[in-house]
Amino acid sequence: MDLLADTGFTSDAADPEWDGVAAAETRQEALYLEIEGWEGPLDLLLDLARRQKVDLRKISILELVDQYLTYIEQAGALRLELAADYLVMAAWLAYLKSALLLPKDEQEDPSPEELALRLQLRLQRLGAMREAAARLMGRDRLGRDVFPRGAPEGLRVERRNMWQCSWFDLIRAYGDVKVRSEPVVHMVRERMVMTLDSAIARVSSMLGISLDWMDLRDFLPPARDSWANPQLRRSALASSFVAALELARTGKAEIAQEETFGPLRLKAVRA
Amino acid sequence: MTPDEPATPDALVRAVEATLFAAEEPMTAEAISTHLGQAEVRGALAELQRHYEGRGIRLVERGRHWHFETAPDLAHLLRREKEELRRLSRAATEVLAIVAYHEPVSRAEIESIRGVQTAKGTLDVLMEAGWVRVAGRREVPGRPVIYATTPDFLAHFGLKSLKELPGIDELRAAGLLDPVDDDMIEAALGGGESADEGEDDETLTEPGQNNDGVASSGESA
Amino acid sequence: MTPDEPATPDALVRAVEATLFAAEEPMTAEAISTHLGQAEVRGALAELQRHYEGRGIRLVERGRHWHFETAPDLAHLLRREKEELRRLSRAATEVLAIVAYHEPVSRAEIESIRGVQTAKGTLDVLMEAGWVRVAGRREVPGRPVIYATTPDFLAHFGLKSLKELPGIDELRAAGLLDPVDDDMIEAALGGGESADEGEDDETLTEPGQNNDGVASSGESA
Repeated sequence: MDLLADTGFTSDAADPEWDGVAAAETRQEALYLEIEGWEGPLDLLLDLARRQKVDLRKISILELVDQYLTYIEQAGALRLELAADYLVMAAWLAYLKSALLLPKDEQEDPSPEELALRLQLRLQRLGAMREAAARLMGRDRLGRDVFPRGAPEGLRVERRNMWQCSWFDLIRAYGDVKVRSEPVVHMVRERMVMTLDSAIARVSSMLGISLDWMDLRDFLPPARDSWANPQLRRSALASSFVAALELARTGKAEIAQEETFGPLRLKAVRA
Repeated sequence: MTPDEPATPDALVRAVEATLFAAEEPMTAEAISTHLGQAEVRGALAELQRHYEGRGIRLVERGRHWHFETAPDLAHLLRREKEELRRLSRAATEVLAIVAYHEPVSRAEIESIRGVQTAKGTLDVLMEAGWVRVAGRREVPGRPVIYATTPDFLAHFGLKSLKELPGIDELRAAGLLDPVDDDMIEAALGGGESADEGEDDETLTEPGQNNDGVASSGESA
Repeated sequence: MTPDEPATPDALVRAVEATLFAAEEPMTAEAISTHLGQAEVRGALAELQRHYEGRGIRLVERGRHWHFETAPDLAHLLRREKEELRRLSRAATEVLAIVAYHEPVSRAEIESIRGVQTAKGTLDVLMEAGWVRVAGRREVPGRPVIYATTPDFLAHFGLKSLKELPGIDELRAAGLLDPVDDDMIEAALGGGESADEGEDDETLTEPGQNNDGVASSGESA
């Protein structure tokens, strides 16, 4: 259909601003060719109705139906491929026309008058929206007729953080740091230990005095003063144990244990 | 304000004036108030509006948002500099009018009024322009998406609210804005299934595809 | 123009006002004149300038170009600060406490005390909060930056001086150092996960990994 280009086929998205199909056209010839210029049967009906040049409320539906049917007939005669929806409307209007002409008592519900009225209302509604659109577009429009400030400075809201921290959180954080860091930083210096050397010296000198088996624990310094510190006692026990192993390795002492986890006993080896 | 308006506006009026002048977007009274430390600004807005009456620029309220704009009678002086607005298609202008006068409306309702299917692109164009937005779904079977206008729409067309739409009261009084409920004509218009309000993206029933019988009857009519 | 300026400006004044308002760039008098069909606009510019004196905006001429701008005394309205309350992170709180107890301290010293590396951002946050400041450099090789607390810090925590911070003994008495013994034992026995608390930073020292000898000695003892 080459006609489409000329008639401004209305594919919804891309047609130019409407300047009125009806106004542009008077000759019958052109009318046939414009079938694609209408947006569907209702659009065509509205256009035909407007040609009656009366208020849509006073439009003669019978006359309108005749016009539509004539139009469709002529378009068909020109072998235009009429869209099916135009033909459906034609069929319905033909039915409406015959119903309107029938004697009143043979009518169904809803009555043809009622249907005609509804069609009229539909045309009015579409007509009203079409006019409203035109009036809307004709208003003083921002960016076309009235203008906002060309170069506003702009308002900036700058977010600023208000940091919050309670006194208790601060103090507790310091406590946590101290707790966490003390083993790492101070462990070696502050922790009292019995060195291996002193343990070897103590164990070997005590072994020299005693002739009998002695429990390893008896080699520990008496639990008095700082030696009462349980940590130091653990250290002393560990060091004394290693000292005992060392003395056994160099053949200066014997080690005996009756059972697993039983007391560990020590005795000097007499050369 | 009477003609004997003070030569120098008070501090709040000045602050509101400066804020609205500097703002890049129209502002609600609440936003202005927030910006100015919770001051009550309505009086100042009214005074400013009066002050600018008759000047080359004016203060207007659009959908509860306030902004300064040039006086409409000076359009002829300013228009030449500005590039023309993108022209809307006839379909788009109609759809826009239907959304504005009937909002919120579903696409099926728009189509019912126009008597034709509306391409998805038409609503997209209006949404892209910032004049129409999706306003939720209607709680009926199919939960169709419904559309409404935006504050930008009011600002663009110079409307304080939808109540100022030209002729809206008369149209309402004449019943022309009532919901459409007319299955019979609906069917005749080829829309067919008027209940078919479902998703936008699906093509509505292609009219007259299985209507060969009817079509030929129409031809012979 | 006298104070009895006419309530309604004349057509040319209005045109100039609207033109400058809508202009995207400052305009020379000549450009305005050209725009308005060669009208003589200097009088109108002068009248507008007088009119806007004392208002929230004013008309200014800069390098022969005219434009509207916010009145200088209202410039603060263009940049409003919004404050958001934010809680200091645990890492930042610890660093703050260390600075308070040990000031002035270098970052390396803070890290050494915390046992974890301290992200630069942590100190930045404290400086943004206004509680910590750079207090010079330590005169040692590398000249590290040292940090100290600010008067705002004292004010925020309600302290007259840093001496009011509780001492180690008071911390212990308050039970804030209680976990010490447990931790030490755990570290000594090879449990040693106690330092694994850093949110932002890497653990430097892995305590108590080489104590197997002691453990086994205990077992066989």
